[in-house]
Amino acid sequence: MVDLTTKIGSLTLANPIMPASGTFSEDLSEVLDLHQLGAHVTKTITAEKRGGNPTPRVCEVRGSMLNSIGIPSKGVQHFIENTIPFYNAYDVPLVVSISANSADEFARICEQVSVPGVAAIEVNISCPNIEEDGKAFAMRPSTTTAVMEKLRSASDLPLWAKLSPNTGETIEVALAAEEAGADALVVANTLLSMAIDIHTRKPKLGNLMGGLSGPSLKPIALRMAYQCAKSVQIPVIGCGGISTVEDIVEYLIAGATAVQVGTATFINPNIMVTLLGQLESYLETQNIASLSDLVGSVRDEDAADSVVFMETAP
Amino acid sequence: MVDLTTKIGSLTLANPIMPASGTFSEDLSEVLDLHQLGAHVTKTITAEKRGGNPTPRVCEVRGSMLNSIGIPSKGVQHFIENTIPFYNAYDVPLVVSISANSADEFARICEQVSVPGVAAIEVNISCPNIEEDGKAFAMRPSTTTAVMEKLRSASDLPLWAKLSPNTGETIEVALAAEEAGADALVVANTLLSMAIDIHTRKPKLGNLMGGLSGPSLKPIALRMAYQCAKSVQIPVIGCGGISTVEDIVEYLIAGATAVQVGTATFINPNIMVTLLGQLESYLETQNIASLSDLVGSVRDEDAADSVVFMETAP
Amino acid sequence: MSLIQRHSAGEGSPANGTTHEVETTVKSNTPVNGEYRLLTLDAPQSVLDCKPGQFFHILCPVTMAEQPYLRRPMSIYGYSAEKGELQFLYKVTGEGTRALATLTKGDKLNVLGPLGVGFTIQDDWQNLLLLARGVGLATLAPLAQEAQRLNRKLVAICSARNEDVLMSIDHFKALGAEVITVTDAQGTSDLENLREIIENQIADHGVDVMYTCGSNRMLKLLQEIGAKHDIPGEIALEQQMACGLGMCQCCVRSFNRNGTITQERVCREGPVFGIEEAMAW
Amino acid sequence: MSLIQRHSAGEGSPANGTTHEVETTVKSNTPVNGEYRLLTLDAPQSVLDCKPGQFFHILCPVTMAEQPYLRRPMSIYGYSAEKGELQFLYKVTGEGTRALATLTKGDKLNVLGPLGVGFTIQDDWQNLLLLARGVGLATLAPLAQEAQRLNRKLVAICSARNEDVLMSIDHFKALGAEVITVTDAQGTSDLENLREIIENQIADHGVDVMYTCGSNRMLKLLQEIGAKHDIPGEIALEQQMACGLGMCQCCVRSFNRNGTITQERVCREGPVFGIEEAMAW
Ligand SMILES: Cc1cc2nc3c(=O)[nH]c(=O)nc-3n(C[C@H](O)[C@H](O)[C@H](O)COP(=O)(O)OP(=O)(O)OC[C@H]3O[C@@H](n4cnc5c(N)ncnc54)[C@H](O)[C@@H]3O)c2cc1C
Ligand SMILES: Cc1cc2nc3c(=O)[nH]c(=O)nc-3n(C[C@H](O)[C@H](O)[C@H](O)COP(=O)(O)OP(=O)(O)OC[C@H]3O[C@@H](n4cnc5c(N)ncnc54)[C@H](O)[C@@H]3O)c2cc1C
Ligand SMILES: Cc1cc2nc3c(=O)[nH]c(=O)nc-3n(C[C@H](O)[C@H](O)[C@H](O)COP(=O)(O)O)c2cc1C
Ligand SMILES: Cc1cc2nc3c(=O)[nH]c(=O)nc-3n(C[C@H](O)[C@H](O)[C@H](O)COP(=O)(O)O)c2cc1C
Ligand code: FES
Ligand code: FES
Repeated sequence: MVDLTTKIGSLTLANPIMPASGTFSEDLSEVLDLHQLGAHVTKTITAEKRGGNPTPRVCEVRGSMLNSIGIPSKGVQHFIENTIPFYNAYDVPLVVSISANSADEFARICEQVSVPGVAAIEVNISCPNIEEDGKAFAMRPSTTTAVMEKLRSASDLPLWAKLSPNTGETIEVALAAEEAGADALVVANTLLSMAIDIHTRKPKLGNLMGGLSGPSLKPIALRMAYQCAKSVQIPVIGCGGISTVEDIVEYLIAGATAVQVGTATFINPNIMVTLLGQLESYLETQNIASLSDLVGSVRDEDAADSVVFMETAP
Repeated sequence: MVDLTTKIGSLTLANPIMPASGTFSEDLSEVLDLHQLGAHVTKTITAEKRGGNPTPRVCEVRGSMLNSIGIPSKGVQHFIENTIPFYNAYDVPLVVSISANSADEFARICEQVSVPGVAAIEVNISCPNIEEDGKAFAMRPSTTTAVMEKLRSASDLPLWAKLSPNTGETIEVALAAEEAGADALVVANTLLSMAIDIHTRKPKLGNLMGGLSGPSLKPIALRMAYQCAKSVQIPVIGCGGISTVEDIVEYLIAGATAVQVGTATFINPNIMVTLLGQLESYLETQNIASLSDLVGSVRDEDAADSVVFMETAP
Repeated sequence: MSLIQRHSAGEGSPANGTTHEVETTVKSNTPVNGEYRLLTLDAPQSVLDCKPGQFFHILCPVTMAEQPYLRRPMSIYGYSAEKGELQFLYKVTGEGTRALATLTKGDKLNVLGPLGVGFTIQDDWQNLLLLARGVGLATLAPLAQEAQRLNRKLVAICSARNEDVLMSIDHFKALGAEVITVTDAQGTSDLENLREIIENQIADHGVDVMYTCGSNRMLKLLQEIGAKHDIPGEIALEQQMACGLGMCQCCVRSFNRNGTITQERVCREGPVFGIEEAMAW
Repeated sequence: MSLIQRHSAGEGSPANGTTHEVETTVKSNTPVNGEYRLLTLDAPQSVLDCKPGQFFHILCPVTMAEQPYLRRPMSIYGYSAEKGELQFLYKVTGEGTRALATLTKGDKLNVLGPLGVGFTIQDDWQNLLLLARGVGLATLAPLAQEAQRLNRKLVAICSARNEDVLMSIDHFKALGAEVITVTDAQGTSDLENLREIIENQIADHGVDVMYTCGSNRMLKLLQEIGAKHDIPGEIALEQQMACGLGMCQCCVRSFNRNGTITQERVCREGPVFGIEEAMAW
């Protein structure tokens, strides 16, 4: 028997596979047994009720997808009364994803969801900071520091900061989040993209642009997860384009201690459970007794110098 | 007959399809007639001789590829004596791509290649600025301004600035390049990525990381081309993931006045000529008399507000 | 009205198993006319407890020429637990359906379902009427089967461009439905003629409920007639889908619930909605 | 030595047409043993002017299970302008070759070639010797055909794990080559035994040139023997490829040219190089 448990700071997960925020809900219990997941991660909520973006909210691009769902939200009260109790029927850590357009609002909802039954709070800082220039908090180390410090003082629960691949300062933002008290990093959110319907000449998304997710994102998010794992001491949770067990193993070798599966669940709703079985077999056949033996085992000695040139794609 | 010509500043191209730097060379003349291309764009050269990165220099990721070729270069002298004369046998504008690790060096090679037979200079500012923190010039508006100003005073030829998708400041960098005198923008270069061989646990590229190109890059580069076309007055040349005529039409609708085809040529060496034929038929069947009628025809009125939230993928 | 039927999600239980991702085998995949094809699958019992109006989310094959990524939603055209059979009637429009069209007998196909909330047939609804055009037939066809099973009278008004693309007439007739066909070619498919036909049905033998699918024109017509005669109705709607399960919230549409505009997920609260709450788009 | 044969690129002329991207049709694709398959294609004349040691860059099919993206380089195993035929002998290793293995008679396959610089057979080389192991056989096999055409004597030393995976023995014999087999199972494939066999060949009837492929061990052995007896040699090398045409510079390897280390493109200056300049890796 291999040991699949993994530690994210003070939290121990039975296994490293969990859903990505916004690609999972109570509804999935119709297809699979939610007990089997390492954690439950809910769709980002905001304090107030919100409608989300205009439709169409998704479109397909070659082998991947774009979405501009936005953050439709029934509000924090509805969430506390309905969603938390649903998940508390499972003996699986519940991770609540939150967001807001200003640091104070962010801190407020963070405090509001710091209730029994919640194991950790994922802070989706990839949303626009409307008090500044509208760029997402996670775009710059300075705004990351500002919001993370407020969040830190708003809750004693573990805080997972979810980074954005839209920044050119991945390492600086990761360090800022760590410094300001994040307990883990989730790497990464979707990447700003666009598609146009050549027949109507309209953007394929009602919101003009949206986030790329799925296999196309993987080499980018993997690079970020590696950069973060090399740079910070806190755990990194890999997220982006995972759809095979090889993808998961790649993230673990790169230094992630757990992974989130998003878009792949839309293609194969059972995939998280399938991947868990495959991961267990993989470790067995490779004679790896414990998941932690795999984590961060990348053999990058030869290439160590190159890390300096991290922003140097030709 | 449809009019396929397109103007990039003072330069008129017979058609909008040209190769992307580094994915094209004299060797392609064995497979296709180089007369048919809108322009010839050469692999980036540096002033001195350089060896390039360790192998393996390429690997495959789902439906796309990573490369870390680096910029092996036989030096500017060899280039002027051998490469320029080869292309001058064709009546097609020759675009020479150059790079350097400091602004002064950059200006020097720019001057050196400003010779008869060269129609424009593409400046690959996605390379590390070793005098600063090693981040590429194109990562920040300030470094872009600095290098572009020096380049501008070094040559009277049209200067095409090639942007990087690794930055979180696409629009600011585009504006900086325009302001400093760029005659066109090429959008974009490859995106920093990584892949790990799970069997050896080594990075798949000898250089640890490399640039993503091919279909996965398209929605990202298209978004950038759109952002740039909306923000600057100079022409934008779309580049990234083009492999079908629909891709080209999408870039044109988004506002690009020409396109570069890179990785797709590795998959189908004839593709640029094939695409040219298909583009002509497309325009004919759509009753579009001139390419320029398509350029920038995106119907984004409904979504105009969203442009504000450009960095806001959820 | 449709909301009352909503599945309630599992409560700390193992997968509650109303929906399954299963591998099926193609029995046949034949052209119906120039645009439509009928796909018949050998499917496991687990997914054959269907209701008219529900749909499946189909993982179209990947071929050299077509590489669809997301699943494609398709209404259930036919289902039979006895025969272990599931049928889809689809129009070849883009990458996914072109890929579907390449399937031949023996090929495997991964489907997820049954999904969503189907049509209601209340106990006291004896005279059913449906109004279908184009691919809407696929969605409405199972109502004929269900009407026969429940011993209700069904009038199916089938509209099409011309006789050649009129489909499923025999299917409806075999299931005991009365079929009225109208076509653009004959000039019988216009709104006013449709209104007259329906009014006549109401006058002749009464209509307890009206079903339709898809188009704005038909929605408005049935909303008007329904309001006038106080006849309930249901409409099956479409929207782009990613998950098909209710998780991603991409498939929302606006509905007018007693003056309040709400957004509901077509895949989950629908695809069938009350005709009075549906909004033209 | 191989550099002299380099194609010179076109000079302002239309495509000079030494290389073509063509659609071929699969004639057969049969297992040779547990690991290798032989693919026979119906190919147009334009690509059949091949030389032993050249290769094609193959666009492997995309299937539901395998989605290779880049082309895959494969040595020419057989070519015949008369029969309009092209053959590849390949080992099923990863995504691309697994996809290749699914091809059946009548399927289409896009190939690009012939590419690269092949083996040299100088006019005064009468006694040829080749040393092949595993997939190296695929690369070296056409030398037998060419040797027969040019009326040269060829000794082929074929090495393998065991008798079961020894391939192409009959192929070599049918083309008049003398075949010496060695296997790990019999304990005959070790370096010292190979050295002895080659030394005996040199002593018995002289060897004018030695050809090999792939492995470091064999490279060093032939470098040593070649230096000792002043016998030239050539080796076909492999490297990851993207374009296969010389454009991308990803396929470089280091060579020792009279003490200077240079980098050459395997796809363009190779894949065949002089054995004295090749460097172990
Ligand atoms: C609940 C429901 C039931 C349906 N039932 C049927 C049916 O029985 N028969 C039938 O032929 N069609 C049906 N459709 C429409 C069918 O889903 C689309 O025709 C199909 O997805 C087109 O895919 P494509 O790849 O061929 O087309 P493309 O245009 O290439 O598709 C591109 C993307 O848009 C989506 N899309 C395109 N058209 C529609 C649409 N009308 N509704 C939702 N998404 C769309 C696709 O799913 C895909 O993600 C139904 C749609 C829904 C929502
Ligand atoms: C000039 C040349 C001639 C060759 N001739 C033959 C032959 O006749 N028969 C045969 O079986 N094999 C031959 N090979 C090796 C063959 O190209 C690889 O086995 C094949 O590319 C593996 O692809 P895959 O997708 O199955 O494996 P994967 O391991 O999944 O391939 C992943 C990537 O690595 C590349 N790659 C993997 N192995 C090699 C290799 N050895 N050399 C270069 N690239 C590689 C692939 O092309 C692909 O891009 C030759 C290689 C070269 C360079
Ligand atoms: C439809 C959709 C909705 C999403 N909503 C959220 C969200 O509300 N909050 C969030 O942090 N990330 C959201 N994401 C991003 C995912 O959590 C994940 O970071 C991203 O999709 C990359 O992973 P993947 O490639 O496995 O999907 C969403 C992604 C998708 C596709
Ligand atoms: C093998 C390879 C080498 C490249 N070399 C260069 C280069 O030297 N200079 C440059 O500006 N871009 C270089 N690029 C980037 C391409 O010019 C292009 O911007 C990128 O590949 C995106 O386009 P594509 O998706 O069509 O390939 C290279 C790309 C590849 C794949
Ligand atoms: S398609 Fe995902 S919620 Fe409806
Ligand atoms: S594979 Fe591109 S240069 Fe050799």
